[in-house]
Amino acid sequence: MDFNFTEEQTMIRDSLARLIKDQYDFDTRRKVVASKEGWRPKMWAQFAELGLLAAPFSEEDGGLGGGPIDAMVVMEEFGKGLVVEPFLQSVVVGGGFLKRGTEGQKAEHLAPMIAGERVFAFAYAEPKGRYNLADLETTAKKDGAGWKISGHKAVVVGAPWASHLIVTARTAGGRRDTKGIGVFIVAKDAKGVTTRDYPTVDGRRASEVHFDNVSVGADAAIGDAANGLPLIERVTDEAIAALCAEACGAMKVAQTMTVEYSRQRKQFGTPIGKFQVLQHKMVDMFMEAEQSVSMTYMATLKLDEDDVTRKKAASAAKVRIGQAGRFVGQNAIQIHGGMGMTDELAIGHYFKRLTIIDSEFGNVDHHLKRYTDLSAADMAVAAE
Amino acid sequence: MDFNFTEEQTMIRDSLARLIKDQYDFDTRRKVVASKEGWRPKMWAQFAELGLLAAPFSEEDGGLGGGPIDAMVVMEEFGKGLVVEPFLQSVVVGGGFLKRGTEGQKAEHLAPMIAGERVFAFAYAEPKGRYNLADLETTAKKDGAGWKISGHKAVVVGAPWASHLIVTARTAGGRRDTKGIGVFIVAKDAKGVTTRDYPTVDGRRASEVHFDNVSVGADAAIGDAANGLPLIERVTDEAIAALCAEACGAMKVAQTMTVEYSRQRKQFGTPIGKFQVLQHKMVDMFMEAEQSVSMTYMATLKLDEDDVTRKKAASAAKVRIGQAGRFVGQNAIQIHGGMGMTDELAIGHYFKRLTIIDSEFGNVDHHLKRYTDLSAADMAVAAE
Amino acid sequence: MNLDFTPEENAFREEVRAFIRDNYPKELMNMGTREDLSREQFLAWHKILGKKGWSAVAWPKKYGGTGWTSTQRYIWSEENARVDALMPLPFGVSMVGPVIYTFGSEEQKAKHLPGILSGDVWWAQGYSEPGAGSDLASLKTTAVRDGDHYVINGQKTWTTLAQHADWGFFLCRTDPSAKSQEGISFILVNMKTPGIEVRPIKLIDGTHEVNETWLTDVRVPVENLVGKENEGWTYAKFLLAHERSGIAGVARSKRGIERLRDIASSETIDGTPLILNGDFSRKISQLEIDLTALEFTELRTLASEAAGKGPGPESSILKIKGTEIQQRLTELTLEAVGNYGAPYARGMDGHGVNDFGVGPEYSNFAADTYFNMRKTSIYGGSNEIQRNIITKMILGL
Amino acid sequence: MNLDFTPEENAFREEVRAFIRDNYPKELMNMGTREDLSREQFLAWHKILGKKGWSAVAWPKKYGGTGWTSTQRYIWSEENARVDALMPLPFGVSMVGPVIYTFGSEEQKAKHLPGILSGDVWWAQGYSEPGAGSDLASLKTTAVRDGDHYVINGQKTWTTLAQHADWGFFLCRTDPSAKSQEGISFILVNMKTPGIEVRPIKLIDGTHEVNETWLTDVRVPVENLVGKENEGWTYAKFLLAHERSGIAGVARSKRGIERLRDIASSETIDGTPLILNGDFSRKISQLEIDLTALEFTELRTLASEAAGKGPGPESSILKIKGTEIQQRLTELTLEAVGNYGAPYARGMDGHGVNDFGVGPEYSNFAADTYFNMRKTSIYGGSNEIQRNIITKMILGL
Repeated sequence: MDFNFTEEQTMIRDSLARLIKDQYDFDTRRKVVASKEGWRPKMWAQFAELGLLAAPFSEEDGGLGGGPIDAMVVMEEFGKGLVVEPFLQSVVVGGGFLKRGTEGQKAEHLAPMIAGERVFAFAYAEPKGRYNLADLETTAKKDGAGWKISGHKAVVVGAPWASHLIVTARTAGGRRDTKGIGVFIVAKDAKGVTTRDYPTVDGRRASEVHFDNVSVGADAAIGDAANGLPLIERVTDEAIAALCAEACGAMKVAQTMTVEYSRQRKQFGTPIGKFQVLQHKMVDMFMEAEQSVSMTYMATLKLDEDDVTRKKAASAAKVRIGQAGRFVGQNAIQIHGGMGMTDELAIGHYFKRLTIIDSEFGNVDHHLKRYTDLSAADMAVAAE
Repeated sequence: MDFNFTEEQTMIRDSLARLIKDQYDFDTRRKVVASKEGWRPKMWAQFAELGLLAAPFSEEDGGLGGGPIDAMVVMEEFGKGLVVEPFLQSVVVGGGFLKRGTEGQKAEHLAPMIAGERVFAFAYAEPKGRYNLADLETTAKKDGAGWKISGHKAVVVGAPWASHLIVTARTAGGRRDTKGIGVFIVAKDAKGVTTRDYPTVDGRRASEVHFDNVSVGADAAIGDAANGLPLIERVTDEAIAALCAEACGAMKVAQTMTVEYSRQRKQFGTPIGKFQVLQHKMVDMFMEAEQSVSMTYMATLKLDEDDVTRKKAASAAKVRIGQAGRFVGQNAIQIHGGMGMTDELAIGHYFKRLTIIDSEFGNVDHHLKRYTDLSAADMAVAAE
Repeated sequence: MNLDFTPEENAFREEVRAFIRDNYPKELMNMGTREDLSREQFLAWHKILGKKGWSAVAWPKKYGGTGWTSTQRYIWSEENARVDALMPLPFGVSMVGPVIYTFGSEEQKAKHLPGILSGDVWWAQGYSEPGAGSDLASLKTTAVRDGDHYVINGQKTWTTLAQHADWGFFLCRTDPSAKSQEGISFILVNMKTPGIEVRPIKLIDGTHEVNETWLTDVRVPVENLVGKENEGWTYAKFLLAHERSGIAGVARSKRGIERLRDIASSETIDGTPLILNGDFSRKISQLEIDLTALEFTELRTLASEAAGKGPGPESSILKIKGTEIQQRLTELTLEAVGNYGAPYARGMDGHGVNDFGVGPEYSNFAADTYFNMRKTSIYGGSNEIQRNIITKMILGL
Repeated sequence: MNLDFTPEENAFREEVRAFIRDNYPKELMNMGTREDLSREQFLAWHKILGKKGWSAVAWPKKYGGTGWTSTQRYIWSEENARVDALMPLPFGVSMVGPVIYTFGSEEQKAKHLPGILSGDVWWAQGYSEPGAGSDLASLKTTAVRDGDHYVINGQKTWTTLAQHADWGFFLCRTDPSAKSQEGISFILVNMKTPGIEVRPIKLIDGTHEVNETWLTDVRVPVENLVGKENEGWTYAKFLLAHERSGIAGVARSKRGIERLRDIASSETIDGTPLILNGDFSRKISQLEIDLTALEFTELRTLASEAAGKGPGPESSILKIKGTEIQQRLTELTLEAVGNYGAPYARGMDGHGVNDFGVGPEYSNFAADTYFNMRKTSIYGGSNEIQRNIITKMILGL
């Protein structure tokens, strides 16, 4: 057992932290978020230059030979800086699918993604599907060698910035069947793709994406178009681990910011950090953040174990971090008092990001149920 | 709307409080609980003399013309004094069934119960039935004009002190059917009744009761032997309201005892009641107790409304009070520190009683589900 | 003890229900938790009630109030909650009004009460200052006597909706040598007076609900002093206790639970309505049970108030539990809408409901409302302060 | 970063698993949370381990410990938890032992360490005093030098299982003029010395687990002083940090969850196993998830300790979360057994398991264990004290 980072990972972390400190201070972020674009393509280019986008990929795939731990390191720093650029969407999810694609797909998509030239977003959720990855009304119908895709994908985070979308669609079977699901690469400028772009409450951009008989070639399908759910679940669990790392970064900052604020802010002539009730709340915030880090390590380190172990680990982490994020966020605001409610302080933005993280890729209830169902299946197997 | 007690109710409360203060102090209770009998029949006679056992019955039934509010008043004082005598079992439950019986049953059973000469216990739970009142393996088979009862009733509280049992049994249908359930009066000395008596962790006595082809007459059946569940539910809801009142009494004492202790007990040279964290915990205990009182009033005042309203009210109260009792009990011990763990202080005994109250007549989970199911049924009706 | 309404009370309910049905502006139904409305929208119902004589339900009749019993007021708030009515704002009717008719001069009563009742005059609250928050006694704004005027200098914050205000009531230090809670006065200020600047504070939900108010050499006639100089703290405490007593928000939360049930009936999870999902429906049940406990605690408090006791420290319980429930309600609502909690309605063009066409209409402000409601455990004396009050006043520690 | 065990570690696991399987007393399996066992039962496994050289897993090799790495110790506790083994009591091995080999004289090491290792000598802890609790520095027991002896007078409380003790370690005030935490000494006392009286304290679960210990003119040779006179506070703090580090109890709680799952598989609700009930199974899941978080927090702590840092304030987290989980586990177990939580096993004749024939065997001590485990958030420095420690040492407030 080993909980140390490699030298490369430490280097990535330190140089990214420096970059964010220099070029991603809170005021700059506010301006970017309020801008027409909502992100900085130049920042993305810098991330690429720094090797971040290559970090979690093997050398054969054009990466730096890292893996999920490297993604974790990046995402934690993103969380600390409230970075909005789509590392999760393009690198973790997009890259996660592409690295399991054909050599042709890697050459066409993965290499430019790593170079920062192509940006991916993940169009999986649907208006009525909630958090069930298999609850799909979007269809992909065989059309000669290729496919025709139709449907409506909801809240596709990062889509306004993306050149390409990874789209899940039903190729066979009924709605919510676990079989008959495919994964497709679709260029956003393909004929029949329309998007309605909008900001999200946590400072990012997303789109409603409509596919109207969008034609793609045979090479657009990643993996088994008749049984893509296992791959989708795997990549989604990787995304969950990365998202948990982002939450850890955000929680750590929210917690230390709150302690700092409590040191300076006086009430009744005393710094509020001297009030025992607030002290113990901040201790609880600290413990929640620490346990979230533990869970993120756990889930990340178990990504390559068998399916059930991986799924349980990811769900356990998402549950714990959803709860911790809510606790840390709400109490950070409470201890900041009225100031915590203002747009001008950073703390409210950490709170908002932590709130939305819980709903991404399934909330606490969803993952508590998933964990429980998997445990029951486990027990049934053990009992046989 | 009126939240005042009548003069009679105030008188009952005051004289009962005085009696408990004089003859039911904590040391006396400990001795009684540790004695061979485990209760004081003489105390019971005094309760009868005081009119407590008659209080909740109409004058036609030989009572004092009161109702559930009077039972509530008595039970709250019982809770304050940790009184073990079976008012709930004999008066609220026994009397609750009997007053809905025939005139003959009232004459034979209710009058001597009110006089304190007959004592009833409620044999309803079964080893595998958990909190489902209809989950019965005990059977009552037609035998001429009468019945033959067989089965095993679990944790029949007060049975060692009872002369008679109220027994629920299946007269038709399968296990857990809601129809086909009867309610029977069985003398404890009837042939075929065997009991295994034991103490409970909260200082009372209970029995495992086995019925082996016990013969009873036709007049043993209360109400409709083919469809007794509605009556059982009604009386059980009355018992729940009374039990909630007992819990309120226990919580109030536990809460004020804890405040008192925190005033006297010093740590680091300061009374621990000066530590803000403990202050706020005690505030929360106070609020829990207050809300429990509110819920007890609510449930008691709604006992005579329609079935769904009554059931929802009883379940809501039981949920809230189960949670409050746990919170108050656990924190009372925590704030008392090591002393709270000792048998010699009263506080631990309040904690134990509050713990067991949650499991009587269905715990928090059971009643939260019951409430939810009833709400769903309500909504379905409203939607029609 | 009983829960029965008298025939008169039942008739009263019919009367107010009919009045609301016939008079409440249709276009303002179910907007009760929105904070970014126009002045006209905010005042519409208030003005209608003012004409009817129902705008000040807790005031004595002699000052233009309804003189209703606590049961009537309970019925009134229940009936308004049925349409999620935009009730009269608290600053005039619930806050400064009772201070004026209790402690003010006859001239002040004659001048100010009619505008409060009619809804023609919008009031702002000038209590909090930067760096003070729940600790009102530390305030720094000064009012210095200069002939027939006070000259006020200082800065107030969290002046809710002061962008619309005609008048404000301000706590100012008139005796700088006095101890923290003494030497404070309660002064009425025309917001159009030169030297007042109201600057918006943007909140995390994107609304402009509160402001900073800067006062620079603001000259106010001495007759605008309420009660006695240097005794403003007494009036301030009186006001705060009144403010807390309405804060439980039971009727509104009941309506909120109904709305949540509607949402959970529309949303699906694995093809079945969310409301039929055990986890979620039990969370609603728990919330409703907690609300019932609060409701009956409030009813008991009202009964003891009706029996002659004024709003006491028990109102702190209502504040704590009421706000916890309101917060939990918005939290569950956000949870119910799933992925569509993320789109930021206020960040898009236009501010009407769902004019941006993303997700079901009920999802549009779910996140913003959740964010906004975090304020409730902070303002009006934070919930920590309320617990301190109970510690002292009830537990006696 | 990785979670892999080395081949050596896997071999180690096989070795200890086999040793436990072959040597752990069968009649003591699954008794790990019972508190009313005989001296022989308590010591049985300790003595077997003593012979094997495995009784002191955290001690350095040179003092007779195993010298195992933190990973080996982790494996060791996991394997013991599989049979819910009655581990060596902490008073000798985890508490006084490390103090003696770190601060004691060569004579003290030679005299006391062997008996601690072998399990032949039972130690008692004399820290707490009536009215002191978590505030150890306020202690009043005095040790007055009289020639070659200290004469000890005072009263200790919560001396766990002192009814069996051969030796005790006591904190005594040797300089009455010193400030609260100074002037305290750490003294070893033979419990057979005249003037010592051990009186049982009955706990709410009916057990006799703790005692009051009265010391009246107890004469103890000066060579029983550990380290320097008046510096006992240093050793006491050292001991407390060591005590906390084992307190997470992860392996034991894992076993407890397994046992809870077994119980919930036997119990039925409306005819189906309780374990298939959504509400209950999700509570188990939540507990298991919280335990996983604790486990990985402990692993991270162990890793940083292995990297050279001693047990620091992080151990307070393990104490708080570990005890919360243990308490929640017993709470859920009591909930699982339903009506059969009420019968009071210890109140009946005889103390064997289920010799009173009421309810399933697993229900017999469910309530008592729940009651008993409330102590865990009180002892070893209450969880409030632990939060104070984190406030100071980590948050720096």
